[in-house]
Amino acid sequence: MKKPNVLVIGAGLAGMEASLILAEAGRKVYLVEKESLIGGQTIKFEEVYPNMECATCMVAPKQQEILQNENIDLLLLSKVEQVKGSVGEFKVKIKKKARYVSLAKCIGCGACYEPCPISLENEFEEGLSKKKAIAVPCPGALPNVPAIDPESCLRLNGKKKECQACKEACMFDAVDFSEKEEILDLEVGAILIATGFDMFDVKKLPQYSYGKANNVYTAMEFERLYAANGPTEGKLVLRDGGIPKSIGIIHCVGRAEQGYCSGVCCMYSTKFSHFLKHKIPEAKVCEFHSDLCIPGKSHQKFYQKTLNQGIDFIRCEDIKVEDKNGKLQVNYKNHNGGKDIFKADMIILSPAMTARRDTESLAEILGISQDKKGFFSTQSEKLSPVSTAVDGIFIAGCAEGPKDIPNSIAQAEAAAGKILSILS
Amino acid sequence: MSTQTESHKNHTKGVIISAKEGINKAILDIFKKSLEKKCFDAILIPVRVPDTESYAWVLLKDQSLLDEANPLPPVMSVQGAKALSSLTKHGEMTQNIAAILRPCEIRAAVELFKLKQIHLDNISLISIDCPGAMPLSDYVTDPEKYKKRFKNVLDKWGEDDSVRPVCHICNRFSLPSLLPQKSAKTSPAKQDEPNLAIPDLHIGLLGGNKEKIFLIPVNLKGRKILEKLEFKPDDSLNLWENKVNEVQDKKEKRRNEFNQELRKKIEGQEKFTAVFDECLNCHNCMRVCPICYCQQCFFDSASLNLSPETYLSRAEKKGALRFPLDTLLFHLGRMSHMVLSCVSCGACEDACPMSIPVAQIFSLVADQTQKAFDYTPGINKKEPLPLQAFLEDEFLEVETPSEATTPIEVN
Amino acid sequence: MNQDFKPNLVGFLCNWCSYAGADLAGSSKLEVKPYLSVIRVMCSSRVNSNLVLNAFLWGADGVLIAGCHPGDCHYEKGNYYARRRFALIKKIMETLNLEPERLQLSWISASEGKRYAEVVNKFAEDIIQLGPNPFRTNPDV
Amino acid sequence: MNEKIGVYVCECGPNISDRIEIDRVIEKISSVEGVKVVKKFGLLCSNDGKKYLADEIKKEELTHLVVAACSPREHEQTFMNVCLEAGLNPYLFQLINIREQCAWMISDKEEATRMAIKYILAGISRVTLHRPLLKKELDIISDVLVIGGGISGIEASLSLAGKNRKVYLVEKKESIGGMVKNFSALLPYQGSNLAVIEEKIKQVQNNENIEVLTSSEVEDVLGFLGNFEAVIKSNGDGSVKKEIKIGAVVVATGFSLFNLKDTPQYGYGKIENVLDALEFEKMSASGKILLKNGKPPKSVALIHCVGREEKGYCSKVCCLYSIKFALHLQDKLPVVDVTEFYSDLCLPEKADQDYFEEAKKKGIRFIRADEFEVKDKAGKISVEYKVAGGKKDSIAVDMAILAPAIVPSEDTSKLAEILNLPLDETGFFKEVHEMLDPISTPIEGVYVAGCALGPKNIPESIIQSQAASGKILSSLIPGKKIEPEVKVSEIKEEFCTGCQMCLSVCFYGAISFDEHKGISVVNEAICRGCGSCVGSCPSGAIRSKHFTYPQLYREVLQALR
Repeated sequence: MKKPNVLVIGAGLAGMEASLILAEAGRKVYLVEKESLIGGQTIKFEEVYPNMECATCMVAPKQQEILQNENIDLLLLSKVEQVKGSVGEFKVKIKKKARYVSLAKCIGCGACYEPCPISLENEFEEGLSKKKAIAVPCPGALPNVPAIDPESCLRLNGKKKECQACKEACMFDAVDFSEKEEILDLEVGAILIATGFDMFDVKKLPQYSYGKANNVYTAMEFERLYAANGPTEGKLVLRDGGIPKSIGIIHCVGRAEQGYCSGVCCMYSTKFSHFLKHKIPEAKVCEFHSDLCIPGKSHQKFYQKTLNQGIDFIRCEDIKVEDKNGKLQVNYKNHNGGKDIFKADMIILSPAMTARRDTESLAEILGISQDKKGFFSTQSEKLSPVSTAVDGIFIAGCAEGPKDIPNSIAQAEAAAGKILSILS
Repeated sequence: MSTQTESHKNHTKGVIISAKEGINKAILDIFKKSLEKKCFDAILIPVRVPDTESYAWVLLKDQSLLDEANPLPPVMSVQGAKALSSLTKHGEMTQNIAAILRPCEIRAAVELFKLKQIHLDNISLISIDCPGAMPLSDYVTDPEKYKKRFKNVLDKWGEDDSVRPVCHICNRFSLPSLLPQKSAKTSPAKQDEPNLAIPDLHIGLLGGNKEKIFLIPVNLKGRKILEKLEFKPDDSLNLWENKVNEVQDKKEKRRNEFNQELRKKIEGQEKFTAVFDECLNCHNCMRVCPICYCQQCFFDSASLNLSPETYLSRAEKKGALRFPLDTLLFHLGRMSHMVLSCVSCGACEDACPMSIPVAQIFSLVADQTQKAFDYTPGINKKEPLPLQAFLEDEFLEVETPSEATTPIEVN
Repeated sequence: MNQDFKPNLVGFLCNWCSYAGADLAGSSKLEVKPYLSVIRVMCSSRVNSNLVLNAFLWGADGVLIAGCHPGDCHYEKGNYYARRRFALIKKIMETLNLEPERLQLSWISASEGKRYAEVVNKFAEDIIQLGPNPFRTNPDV
Repeated sequence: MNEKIGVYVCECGPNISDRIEIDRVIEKISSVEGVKVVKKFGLLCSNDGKKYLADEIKKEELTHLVVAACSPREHEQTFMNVCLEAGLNPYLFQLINIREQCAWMISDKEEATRMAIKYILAGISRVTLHRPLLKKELDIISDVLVIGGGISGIEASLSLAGKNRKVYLVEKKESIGGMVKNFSALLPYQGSNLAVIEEKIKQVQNNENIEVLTSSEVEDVLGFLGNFEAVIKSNGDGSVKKEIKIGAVVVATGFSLFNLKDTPQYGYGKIENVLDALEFEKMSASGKILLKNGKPPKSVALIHCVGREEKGYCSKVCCLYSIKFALHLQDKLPVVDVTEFYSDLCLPEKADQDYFEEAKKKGIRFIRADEFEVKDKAGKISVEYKVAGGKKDSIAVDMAILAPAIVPSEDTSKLAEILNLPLDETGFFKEVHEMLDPISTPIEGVYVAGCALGPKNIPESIIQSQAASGKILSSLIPGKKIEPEVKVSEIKEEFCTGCQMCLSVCFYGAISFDEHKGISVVNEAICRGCGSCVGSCPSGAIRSKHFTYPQLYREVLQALR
């Protein structure tokens, strides 16, 4: 009997883990990723708590496996357009955008970047650096093959039809402007949603002065700021070029608005302090939190360790960040109701994890429901936490709600397990 | 030193035995009695080889043969731990054996135990205050002379420098240095429990100025043995204790000075090479070393099996190449393999036909490396060997810092 | 100091972190001094005194051991053992004053291409300052 | 020497050819003994390139292949596959990294070329020492042993059992169901009613592929992924012993509660109507929430985080089940005043906070406090506490319910010894990798799920069980063989002295000691080939295939040319 194939949506940590397990079991896996690279959010992190391991080192071997495994058909720059049928016989339409660079021919030498006349904001780097219209998002990105951004490429957006600087620079004839977007029709037995999360848009909360004050950063921006393969190669320099001596880290940004605790912010904020104190010993680091949510057997230990490094943890509310002509100031109400201030030259905001913006459209396509927080909803009340109301469609990772890495991995493995058992 | 006396105050009472007819006699009488009383079924002890001046380890069952035995011979012909290992490597003793060993031999035995080269079950280890041994090479030239001289060694405890240099600077010649100590990085295995103590009994000679000897029960087993021998271990042993401390302090001091001098003599590539210039690559040092337990030494260049061509190219680069090869590789390699367990027993130096101060050098390196690993070989059976264990935050200094690890200066 | 002295450096790099870091240095086109010969091992714990001493006595002007940062080992604990083994060799060399500076241990992660370049270049400079390994020309070894 | 070594230099377009004088390299190499051909090619990893290589291997009848191109991390596998196609053992091949290591790192062409030559010479002298390695295939047993009959064990058994996979479910107690059986209810969004669990228990009992062994304990487990042997002791009836063969093991031994005797200040065991969470679950499950005197409580205090400080971690679930208790009390009792005392509210999941808000709306009082003293004041319970800011305060209640920390179940350490698994400093089982591999252990094929790994809620436990099933279902497919790593360690018996250094440094338990021969033995099915044992062996009795001393020495010697 022919084993049905599986569609995995999202090539982040959860999607990769599930794909590898399914592939090992001999299943054909279509791994759909909307970006031009794999690895999801995790590869943006320099270190992960609580053991401060290098995320790249952790994930790179898995990425390599994904790229080399014959059972895994990796579809980059792709989106699920339509899903019909039912468990065992889903019919799926995938729209695969053109990359304009051949994965087969390109060897990732990067000769094409430099001659490209266009540079644009690098979203992967949270806009902290620019990239060319043809580029990989960061050094070490996998697959190590650039993609052309059709909106900004002069040739593709028609502003300068004759431009082919990159094509000329490429010795492998890997650049192909004629490449067209494709529609793929797949037949799969089961579908796994592993589309991950977005971060709460802190611009919605003017009280934190994000975007107005220069040195207010989001957590993701800071992750890239201290990544060795990031825009500053791990150097801690502020937008204004200075080195921070007094840093405030603000928890629960957007918690009230979202109506839930994201479960990971306390820990990654603590990770930031730990790193800052190590990097700039004389720096003053202060964490502003409401309830400390540090579940799990090893997390409090890490918190204690960081606390002992001389970090201030302040329980407070009504936090406001002001830009007093260049100098930042945190105003807050302390636990016995008194007003207090903290002067800082850098502020890091730890925003809530939210459902991806495209959750609704995907939910519609898949015919499954969202919970009231906007995430995909599972059959948790039936004690089947990775299954959806639709037979054969499963969810793993932060698509189902905020989660840390091990829980995402476990969910991915669980979903793979369910798929293997229903399709065997 | 102070901590040592501390830890061993709990059990410093013992038996004072008169030695009017000489120390040997006194000790041997105890062993005879212990065989009669069936404390032990046999005794492992050095015995003079008939009609020669050399000594061999003998497993004695017949007490009459004890008369030829010598618990403290003037030379160390074979390291006791090696004898014990050949006796028990392949299985535990089925009968009760007593082995009388010098402190360095006991410690070597414990290291071999950790290296699974020795079984200590049913074996009572009995340590003895050790004044040191005569250099084998000297002794064989004129045994009589050196036996006499050895008497002087016993009189002027620690002062007569005719003993082997490593003995002359030995700071682990008595019981206190055999007892587990509280350690800086106290790992559970390093707790100071008297019953972790290795020797069951200790024979104290210091402070008895040859008229009496001291029998000291070190742990429960030791006490039981004394009971069987109908000894009451309640004499106070201040005499012995004070003398031990006195000699100890002297020797510590001497050891430091000596090692500083030695270091000057051998340090640096040039001097170090020169020291081993005379090495014949006979590898005797390795063969007699109690800690070198390998069937074949990795540094018998055989294991490198390089092609002649590579030697030619080396000769080409250097202009010349000395054979037999890899002398330094052998010594440094052997050092890197055993020095953390080295007990400075001096067997290697005794065995060197070219009298290279190999024991002195190894002992010096042993001091430094063992300090770095906070490890004293041969004291605690439960403590893992340094290369079997690790701590997550240690030796941070050995990693060469670089930008990523060094904090940035804020002006 | 001899200006045109080109040191022979041997580098044992673990496959998972440090070798990847080296690759990243390359693909980022960072300038690295051309003296280090990289030898790939699966884990820094494969390296021991047998390898290091041979390299050193055969005339290597410097030996670099690089592995995953403590806690990151692909094999969980390997680099902790590697560190102890290295510490022992280093201590021996220090005690005998056999130019311990010629031995170096560095933790380099897969994302630290820049750091790889730094480490290797710094090491090369230090060794050039130090001059050739005397054992190079010592017929006794 | 009758090798026929083929050396192929990849130009990698301009990437190598622009920065290295390939022709000089070729000239230098061709004279080397054993080298039959030296050629360059535009792009060897391209399809043309691969075909070209394969043809060359056949045409030139090469015995060894050296490719000088990019990093092994890029294309080692690619070229190994080429070797396979061309009928050359892929381990008789060496990839030399002259792109990342030379061309891209060294701007001076002269120097880059010099280093490239070094590397290639090293590769050639190394490759001649390579031995052909063959992939082994091992038959597997697909049956599974599940230890622990709680919700995790039940879930694992159900998702694993199938027509060609039998599951042995071993439970210490006389019936399965575990802790959950005592619960009055579950959180609404975590499996609203207990019927779901009773249903699962029934399914287990009715599944002919699941053999439930109650009043039983695991006595011994030996082996490796696909081939374990276990001894089960059924001490219910005069300790009968049963030997089973299984391919994998799932440990789901659950948790127990922090011993409240260690925190006397809470008055547990001394003061009437001071209960622990489990006692209250039972009480409310029985439907009779009554004080010792038979009357319903009018005021109840719920105290969180009991033992948290002692254990040093947050147990995650206490806040939520305490809220559950509060709502339950309100629901079941006509008039009751409920106060929750907490240190930090831990509501980490998306629906948790709503649940908390609901409780607040319904008038449950929440007080952040610490330094509790629970005292008996004239038949009433007085809870004294300190609020933030240091102010002392107290209330009098009829009943106090303590939420003790979740701790490892009693026989965790015993089982750890039997299975040779590590525990972490909290006493729970230790994951092989806390982040990336949260349910695996150093012993491949042995997995841990649920609270045996640490505090967890029910959905999480179920997820972990399904995760373990996922790993097993994908690695142990009935009839399929497994292929262990080939670049493993092997021990030369004649050199091994039995010091067992290697045992102590092997993280995966791949090395065992053969008492009879007095030597160490490597189990190639377990070994991952890190070589730590090789590094630890003073006698050089262990060699790591493909990374042997002679092979590495060759590389060193070339480096020193």
